[in-house]
Parts: sequence; C-alpha cells; structure tokens
Amino acid sequence: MNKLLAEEIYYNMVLGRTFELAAKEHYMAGDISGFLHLDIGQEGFSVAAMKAFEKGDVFTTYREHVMAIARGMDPRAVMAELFGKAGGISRGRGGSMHLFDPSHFFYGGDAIVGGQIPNAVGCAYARKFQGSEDGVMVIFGDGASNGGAFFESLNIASAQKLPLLFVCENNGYAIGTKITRVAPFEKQAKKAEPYMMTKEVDGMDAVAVYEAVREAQELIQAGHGPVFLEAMTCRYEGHSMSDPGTYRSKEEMGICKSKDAIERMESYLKTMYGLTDTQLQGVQRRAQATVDDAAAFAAAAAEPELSELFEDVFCKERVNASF
Amino acid sequence: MNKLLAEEIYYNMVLGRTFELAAKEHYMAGDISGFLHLDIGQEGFSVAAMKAFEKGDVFTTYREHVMAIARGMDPRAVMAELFGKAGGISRGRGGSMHLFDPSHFFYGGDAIVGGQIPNAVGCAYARKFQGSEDGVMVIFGDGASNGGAFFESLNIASAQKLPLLFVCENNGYAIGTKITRVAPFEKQAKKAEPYMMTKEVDGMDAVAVYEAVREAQELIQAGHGPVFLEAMTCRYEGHSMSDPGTYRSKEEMGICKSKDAIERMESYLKTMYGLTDTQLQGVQRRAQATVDDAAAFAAAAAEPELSELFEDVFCKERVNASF
Amino acid sequence: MLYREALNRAIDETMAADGTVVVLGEDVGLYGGSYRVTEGLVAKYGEERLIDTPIAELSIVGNAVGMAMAGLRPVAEIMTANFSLLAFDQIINHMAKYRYMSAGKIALPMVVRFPQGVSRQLAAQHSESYEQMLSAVPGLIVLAAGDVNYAYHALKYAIMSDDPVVFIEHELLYNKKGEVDFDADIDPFKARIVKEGSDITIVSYLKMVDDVMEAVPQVEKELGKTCEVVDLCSLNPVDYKTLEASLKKTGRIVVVEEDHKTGGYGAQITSWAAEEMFYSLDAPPIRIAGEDVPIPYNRTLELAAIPTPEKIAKRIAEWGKTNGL
Amino acid sequence: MLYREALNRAIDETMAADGTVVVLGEDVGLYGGSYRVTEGLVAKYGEERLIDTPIAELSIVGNAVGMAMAGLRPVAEIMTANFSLLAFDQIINHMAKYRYMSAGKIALPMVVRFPQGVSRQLAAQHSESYEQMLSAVPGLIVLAAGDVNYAYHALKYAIMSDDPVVFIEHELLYNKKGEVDFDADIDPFKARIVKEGSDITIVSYLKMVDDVMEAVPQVEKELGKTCEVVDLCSLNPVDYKTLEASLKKTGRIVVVEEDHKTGGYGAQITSWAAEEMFYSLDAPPIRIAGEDVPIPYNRTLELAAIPTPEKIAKRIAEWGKTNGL
Ligand SMILES: Cc1ncc(C[n+]2csc(CCOP(=O)(O)OP(=O)(O)O)c2C)c(N)n1
Ligand SMILES: Cc1ncc(C[n+]2csc(CCOP(=O)(O)OP(=O)(O)O)c2C)c(N)n1
Ligand SMILES: [Mg+2]
Ligand SMILES: [Mg+2]
Repeated sequence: MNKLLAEEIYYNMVLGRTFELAAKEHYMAGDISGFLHLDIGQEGFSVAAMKAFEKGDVFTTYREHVMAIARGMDPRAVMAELFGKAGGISRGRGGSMHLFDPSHFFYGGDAIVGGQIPNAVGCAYARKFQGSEDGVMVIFGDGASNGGAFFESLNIASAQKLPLLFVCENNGYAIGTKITRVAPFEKQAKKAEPYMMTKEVDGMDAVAVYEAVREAQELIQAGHGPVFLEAMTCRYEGHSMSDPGTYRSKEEMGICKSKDAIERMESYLKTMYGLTDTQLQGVQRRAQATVDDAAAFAAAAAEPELSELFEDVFCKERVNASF
Repeated sequence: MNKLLAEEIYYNMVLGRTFELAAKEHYMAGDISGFLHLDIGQEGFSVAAMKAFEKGDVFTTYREHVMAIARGMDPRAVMAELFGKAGGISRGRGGSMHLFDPSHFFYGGDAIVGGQIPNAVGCAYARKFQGSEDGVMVIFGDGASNGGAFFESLNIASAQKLPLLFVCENNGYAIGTKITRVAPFEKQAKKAEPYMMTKEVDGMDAVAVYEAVREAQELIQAGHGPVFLEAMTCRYEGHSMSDPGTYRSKEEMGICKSKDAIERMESYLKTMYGLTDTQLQGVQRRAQATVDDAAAFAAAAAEPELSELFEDVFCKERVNASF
Repeated sequence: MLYREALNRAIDETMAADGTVVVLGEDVGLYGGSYRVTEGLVAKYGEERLIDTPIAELSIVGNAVGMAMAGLRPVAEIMTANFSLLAFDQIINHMAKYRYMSAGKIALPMVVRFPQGVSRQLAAQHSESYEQMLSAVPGLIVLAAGDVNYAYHALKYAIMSDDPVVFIEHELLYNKKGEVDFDADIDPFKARIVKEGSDITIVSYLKMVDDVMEAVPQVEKELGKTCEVVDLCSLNPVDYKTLEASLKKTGRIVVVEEDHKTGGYGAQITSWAAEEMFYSLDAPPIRIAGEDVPIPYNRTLELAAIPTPEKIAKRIAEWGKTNGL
Repeated sequence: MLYREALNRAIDETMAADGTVVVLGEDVGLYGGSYRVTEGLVAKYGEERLIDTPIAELSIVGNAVGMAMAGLRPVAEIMTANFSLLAFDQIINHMAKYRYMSAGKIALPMVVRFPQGVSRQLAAQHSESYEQMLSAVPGLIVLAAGDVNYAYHALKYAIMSDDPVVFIEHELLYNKKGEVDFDADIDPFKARIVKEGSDITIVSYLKMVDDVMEAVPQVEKELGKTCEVVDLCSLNPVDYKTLEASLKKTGRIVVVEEDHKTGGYGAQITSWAAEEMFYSLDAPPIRIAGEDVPIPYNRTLELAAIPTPEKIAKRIAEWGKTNGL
C-alpha cells in the first residue's frame, strides 16, 4: 500500500475512533439518544473496506458512523444526525442507525438485522442490468449470518451471478450471544461455500482488509459473480450504549484489544514509511479538530421544523397533487 | 427388503396412484375443488419414506394424500376431506392441502412453501427435550429449498444437533420454474453440506428410498444430529389441477415416466420373490376396491354442520368460559 | 377486455415506454404468471426484465427495494396475499420507510402486486385479505383494483409513480370482463361512484363491489329507496371528500368488505363517519364483513364465512327498516 | 415490583410448576433478555429451557409452533415488535390456523411476547405498534399489558392457556412500578376500569393508559365533568360488555392509542360504538392517535408524532366543549 493511501486510511481510522469517543461522551451528556452502536475496535475494517471499495454501492448496518465518514460523508452532517438536528445527513429523522447518502452510493444504515442484504442483491441486479461494472458491497455481522434474508441472498446472488461482495464483519457476538452458541461453527464463510468463492481476512489489519476487498472487487468487476469475505474483528464496547457487556471476560477483552488496528497501522506507517510519533500525533490532532468542529456544529445546529414531521412520507409532487 | 414389506410398499404405491387418479376424476366432476396437487409419479418416494420412518413425527406439504394414506390414515377420511365432508380427517375444513393426524404423528399438510420446516425443527427440539429417540422427518420440495425458512432450519438444526431428517423431494420444478433457473445448481443437498451429512437417493426406486430413510433415521437415533436426504423424483401431472404443465417437453416427460416407480417395484417383486402378474393384479384390484369404497364413502358423507364454521378457532373451554 | 388482460396491458405499455421497468416474482416469466397477468411479456422484453425468482418472498420485495434504490422501477408479484406475510419486514420496515428515514434522499418507485381474498375452496392459508394491515402503514400507497378500467389506469400510474405502491387484486376478478377507456384521465386516488342514489351510501372495494351491485336491486325494492355505491379504489389515502359528499346527501353509510369483521379495514371508514360526520348520520353506520374465523375449505362453510349478495341485501334491508327507512 | 419483574415472576412460577414450559428468543438465556424480563431464569432452569436462538424471527415463532405441537408450552420472545414482521407468516399462517385447519386435532399452547411502541428516539424501524394487525387475525388471543398486576396475571394465564397468545408489552413500561396482588383472581379478558366517572368513557391500553390518567385531571377541571378510564387489556377478544356498560352511563367515548391514526386499532372500538351503541351516543366517538408518519428520531418530532398527556387533554376538552359538555 502506498504511503498516501496508508496515511489516508490511518487518518480515517483515528478520525473514526475520535468520532466514536465523542459520540459516547455526548450520549452520556444527553445530546444523543436512542440506540448508539459504537464501532470502536472495528475501525480498521470499516475504513479500509470503504477505501478499497471506493467505486460501487455500499449497504451496511446501524453500526456505520465510521464507514459513513470514511466514505466521504461530512463528519458535521453525521454528528448532527446523531444529535437529531436539521443539519444531519437525514435531517435528524434517521439518527445514528440511519445514515444515508446516495451521492456517495451509501444506502444506510439499516436497523433490521440482515434487512439490507436483499436490498443489496437487488441493487447488484440493477447495476448489472445497467451495465455498471463496479458492483455492490454489503456488510453485515455474524449475527445476521443466521437469518433467512442472508441465506436467500447467497442463493439468489449465486444463481443470478450478481456483482456482489458479501462481507461478514465477524466480531463473534450478536449483542450478548456468542456466535458459536447459535451457529454450528465460528466462521460464517463456510455457509457461502456452496455458492461462491470465499475468503477470510484479519479485520484488525487494515492493510490486509484493503487488499482483500480490492481483490474481491476485481474478481467481481471481471464478471466472476458474487464473492464472500469474512473479516474477523473485535468490538471494544458493549453492543450499544445500553449494553453493559458483562458477558465477555477481562481476559477475552484483553486479547481482543491487544490486536488494536490503529496501533497496528501506526507500526506499519513507522516501519514502512518511517513516520514519527510527532507525525502521528499531528494526524491525531487533525482528527480531534475535525471531530470537535463536527460536535460544535451539531450542538449549534438548528432543530428541524415541526412541519418536517410530515415531509417525505410520500414524494412531494403526488402529495400536493392528490391529497 | 423382506417380501412382506415389499408387498406392503407395493400395495400402498398402487393404492396411492389409484387414489390420485380417482381424486383427479372427482375433481373434474366437481366433487373436489380448490388446489389439488397430485403425487402421481412420486408414489415410490412417498410410500417408502413413510414406511421407513414409521416411528417418529412427520411434517410435509400440500402434496400429501399418498403419504397420509401410507402413514395409516384411513383412505375414507382422506377422500372425504378432499370432498370437504364432515367425515374428512379435518372435518372438511382443511381440504386436500391440510391433512393432519397427530395420532399418526402426521402434522400436515402445510400450504406455505417451506413453512412446515421450522415447525419440524421445533418438534425435533421438543422430542430431544422429552428424551424421545425416533426423531422427526420433514419433507419439502426443491422449490422450498430456496426460502429463508429452509435455510434457517439447516443452521438451527445443526447448531442444536437436533434429531431431524431433512428430505428434499426434488422433482426439478416449482410449478413451472425449473430449479436450475433459480438456484445455482440442481442438487439441493449441496446447500446442507456445511451443516450436516447429506445423501442422495433415486426417488423413483422405492427400495432404495426405504433403505436410505432407514439408514438416516438410524444415524439420528444414534445421536448423530440432523441428516439431509435428497430424493430425485418426477411428477407426471401438472403442479396442481390448474396447471396445464406445458413447460415440460414430451421428450422430458417420456424420460421421466420411463423410470416409473410402480413398474420398478413390480419387477422387484417378480425378480426377488417370484410374484406373478396375476398376483400383482390382485393387489391392484384390492387397491381399486379400497379407493372405490373411499370415494363412495366420501360421496355419501354428510356436509359439516353450519355451526362448525365457528368451532376450533379457540379451544372450547376458554371460549365458553370467557366470551 | 379481461381484468387480467388490462393488467397485462398496463405492464406491457409501461415496459415499452420505460426501459427501467422490470417485473419479478415466482413464475412471472416463462410461465406467464400463475394468473396469467404477465403472459407473453417475456417474449417481448426478455428474461432480464421478466425475472423468475425462487420462492423467497422476503427477497422478492427486498430485491425490488434495492432495484428501486438503484434507479429501476420494479414491479414485484407475490403469488397470493398470504405469502406476502413472508415479505412484511421488507414491505413495512424498508419499502415504506426508506424515503422518510433518509429525509427524501432515497425514493422507491416500486410496486408490490398480489391477488387476495376468498377464491374457491383454497382454504385458510390461501384466502386472506391484508388491506387492513397494509393501509395502516405510513409511506405506502395502497390501491385496490375492483374494476377493469381502473385496474388498467391505476396499475400504469402505480408503476410510473415515485412512491412505493401496494397494488391489490382479487383472485376472482381475473376473468372479469370490462371496457377499458384507454384515453381516460383517471385519478387513481379518486373513489368511483359506481351507481348514484340518494338514501344509502354503500362503500366497498375489490370484488365486494360486484356483490354489492348484485344486492342493490333487492335492497332498493324492499326499502323503496335508492343506494349510492362507491368503490373506494384507493385504500390509502382515502378519498374522504367523495365519501363526505355522498354521506351528506344520504345520511346513511354501510361498508361492505370481505375480510373478517374484527379489525377489518372497513372499521376505519365507519369510524371516520362516526367521528367526522356524526351530525349528518341518520342511522348507525354499519359494517358488513366476514366472520372471525379462518377460511374453511368446505364450500358451504366458506360461503358462510364471507358476505354474499344475499346476505348483504338482507342485512341492509333489516338495518334500513329498524332505522327509519 | 417493576413491570419487568412481574413478567419475570410470571414466567418463573409457570416454569417451576410445569416442566413443559420453555422460553426461546434472542439473548433470553445467558444475557437475561434485552429488557431483563428473563433475568436469572437460566440459572434456575438451564439452557435447555431458556433457549438462546440465533437472529431468525421466522424460526423463533416457527420453532415454537413445532414445540407446541409436540406438547411443550413455548414462550417465544421477539426483541422488538418491528422484528416480529419477519415472523408474520408463522404467526398468521401457522400459529393462528393449525387448530382450525386440523379441526381441533392440533392445539398450540404457546405465547409470542414482544415490546412495542415509541420508546425514546429509536427511530422508524424500532418504534411501531402491531396490535391492529394481530388483533385482526382469527385464532389469536391478543393481550396488552398496561399494568403491573395485569402483566403478572395475564402472562401466567397466557402461558398456561391452550390457545396461542400474542402478548404485547410496551418498551417504556418495563421499569414501571406497581403492586401485584398474587392471590387475585384476574380474568385476563376483562377490561380494567382504572378510574370511574360518569360523563366520558376514555378507552385505552398499554402505555397510553398512563398518559390518559395524566391528562384526566386537566380534562375534568376544564369541563367540570368526570371521566371513566378503561384499560382494554384484552385486544382480541374485546370485553364489549364493560365498554357497553360504561358508554351507556356516559354517552361519550374517546379512544386513545399510540399507533398511527389511519388504520389504527382504535378504529374498531369507535366503529363498534357507532354501529352498536349509536342511540346511546351523545357526541361523536373520537380517536386520539399518532400521526400518519414513520416515527422520526428527533425527540421533538417524535413527541409530535404521538399522543401526549397535554395533547390528549387538549383534544378531549375541545371536543367536549364543541359537543355540549
Ligand atoms: C431482525 C432483527 N432482530 C433483532 C434485532 C435486535 N438486534 C440489533 S443488533 C443485534 C445483534 C446483531 O449482531 P451482528 O449481526 O453480529 O452485528 P454486530 O452488532 O455484532 O455488529 C440484534 C439481535 C434487530 N435489530 N433486527
Ligand atoms: C411461501 C409460498 N410461496 C409461494 C407459494 C405458491 N406455490 C405453491 S407450491 C409452489 C411450488 C413449490 O415447489 P416445490 O417446493 O418444488 O414443491 P413441489 O410442488 O414440486 O412438490 C409454489 C410456488 C406458496 N404456497 N407458498
Ligand atoms: Mg456481531
Ligand atoms: Mg418441486
């Protein structure tokens, strides 16, 4: 990976973690409410996947702040959405779990576990139909890999040879339930084996994730049909802010955190490109400034007008014409 | 297979076909209405599977007359159900697609494609919980093997090591759609490979089916967890009486019918046990007599009382006590 | 032209005019649709635009949502209403909500069509009506085609609309004959006055409109009064203006629906009448609906479970007599 | 005792008394339930009776149906109402219909429990109410626990009943405090008179009962009249007898529900009042309900989307004044 890209990924990872820590603080201060699912620990995967799949459509879950920002969405608009403000990317109507930005080919932000997967399949069908070659990436968790929507999608994407990259972000848990307690094995890629090529990658290694996703997208672009990638990751926080997370031992958490993706990226930058601690701190400061700015923007932003309650239920033209 | 059993299976196959031909006639005469799915061509599978899985619970689909009879349900009660009469096994309220008889551990008779599979999973859980060893058999089609209910069930049965025999009765078609047009491959057992032991059997060979099901049940009884069996079969008629079936060529139908399970069983009986044509004709006459009697019973049976419309929506005690 | 032919023609014309319209569902392509609605279209538009899907209703609607996000205009067919339950998550959590949750950034120009209702002895798992559930979902347009001309125009509208539309057909209407006025300018949201009258407003939709029309002569004869028959057409939004005008004239309203009475769709029409038109009412607004039982297979019981022209006529006449008509 | 503790105790006691009761759902075992309803039970009854399932709602209900067929008494938890949509096929096509289709041969002694409603900024995919859909399904009992004492008794009844029961809880009630009278003989199908009064019958259920009670003093002060507040408790069947008695006394009825107004459950109560009690009505029966929009995340908009004590009080007072109170 070249230096520019590595730095870009590193910056976005730090930005992501800084953003999440700020979100956590603002949640505790009461500025953010509802379910807040932090991506802390998984930033290496989130950022590298977005950067690698720069062209093409992306569908993901409620744990998507870091992905949204890495995708190019304005941190101000993302933070303002968490605050429920009119300046938010979904004008405060969606909140943390529902960030959408079709201009960045980013389709959410779905809070129904597995629900976005059939949508991604349909999108991939449309892209193939339209002659676009970049394909679609759909990201989901290990927990989603037990649901009907997921399985039906493997079958259909394979039968229709769709340009679709399935990415299972396997952090080992669905809320408090360990994957091996509800599925017959730990690695979910096995489920895709009858249907498509599968690959596993260390989700705590951003460089490896980047390469794996690039490679997978190239296969797709070459008309290879769907591909399945499993990224083994670890979330440091509870499932959401309302989960105390007591089901994981200190020991387990220790092992988990010892693989920190940001630290690993720092080593990479130092070893490969001779970056210094001062330089890295500079990046961290830049990230902090961006997040501070985003939070200040969100805090100062206006509430949506009450009239917005009724907007976008239907498309404007028809509503005006017929109601 | 011993002679007694072979004769019993042969009789039930002939009985099944005779029953279906009579049902077809009575449908055309207007005595039977709704959707009527004939099992003609698939009797070898239906009968042998029931006889082999004599102990244990069975769940199946709307194409279940022959199975119900082979299971021991009275042909009179089955035919009367098709006629919608009070003497029917479901008192005329279920019809052809909904034959139930818990006293024969036969749970229908489900007309939602794939819908019975999660029910069978739950039943298998209960049987294991209750310490029963015989297990559960669930039968479904190739078309059902593309739906979420099917996939979730493979995963759960495997994770929970349930005593469940999945049987895919693959006749190559879901109504007019060939399986290979909507799934990535012809044989659906492949989908079960990540989860459990799988086996294929020629569904037009009753002896082979019997042995395959017995073997599978023995594995289950030995605590082996779920097993998947795929039986390749062929339906001679349209999907239901309302399907003209024009999507299959004469040639395809010719090949299909050339493997006739009843003829094969006749050869078996002749070769193995020296049965004569006269003896076989005797069996056919006996079957015909049973079907004639069933049809006469059904025709003469009483209509349900109008009051039955409101029965069994809820259990009687509560309804009387509280409404 | 038959109802199913009108639907076919609506799809055909929109497909010809707009290359982004695609149809997906079980047996919609080579087989031509289990009720023959898409017959002949695959020959014209190819398998890429008439997509035969596996039996996976959650995916049928879920894929349509994704196609719509990507700029196509998918028309998803669910073979029978009951199977749509497998897709309720995609219909209600996704199809109905993406526009709102994304503050209008995502539009879903898509249609989910299915036949519903009691046909002929298809029993409990193939005989239901879900308009009451789906009309209660903000973000969905729900149209019910009870008439051949309306079916043609409303389906064309639905396919070309940028809103997600649930388009409900009735199993017993596919072979109904009717005239289509191809040049008519039909507002799909406007209720249809099937017959004018001055004493009783009878509101209905789908197949029950025909049953009501069959019952009306008997009612009018018995009561010596005239009935105004309204086909709602759009179940959400409801054309309350037309209902209001009719009710102001007649002072009496009867809602006839095939679905079970408890929780049935009609409750919101009588409820509206009671709440908004109370002082115009000269008699209790009543509902004639199905019994609160799953639909049985036996034909006699099946007919006993739903309104028939005879039962409709009898009930309205009785109600009229005991309420001053 | 907290509402969630009352539920926990109901499950605990039935599990202790009957070895065939099993609980299944996401995180119900080791984790103790996402709203802590099943906390501590796995330690007592083991993982075989507190079954942690994968995220597969169709299977959760579908497996429960199979367990019930085989003689167990499964209690299935769906984490939030919205996810139950994934199980609607099993709930409506299977759970509700097997007894009827099999002419009573198959009984399904099972419960499906879930919390619903608008909590605090959980947005459109986590804030819905499905009582209107599920109460319309013949074959399902639908109970709604708005009260701690009722929650305890009704859940015990539901688990031990031979009928399939949908048991609805509300997200905001789990930490509600209340007294449980363990020895009381509660009929789960009887509506609860929360407060007697003589001029207006206010019908509600679940969390809205509390909001109504908060609104009542203001209403009574403004109108100088008294309100009778009824908690429906059983949404199907409905205890129309209690409603009838109250309405005969007051002549006025208001139905308050949290769900969207269009198609909401309350319509059938006002519709019943209009149809069956017309000549007892002194004012139009009205419904106070949520707006017809998906639930937005922003707190101000969220509160604007649903009834609040202030809005309820204001609307009832206005209506009272313009209708002769
Ligand atoms: C259909 C559905 N069922 C249940 C939930 C509640 N829920 C939200 S997140 C979650 C766990 C998901 O686990 P996983 O897919 O591994 O994703 P992770 O949170 O670990 O990223 C559950 C059960 C939901 N949102 N949707
Ligand atoms: C969920 C659902 N979708 C669609 C249907 C309509 N339908 C009934 S049978 C059938 C084909 C099933 O094919 P398969 O599973 O192969 O069984 P076969 O009829 O060949 O025995 C379809 C699509 C249904 N009954 N249920
Ligand atoms: Mg996970
Ligand atoms: Mg088949």
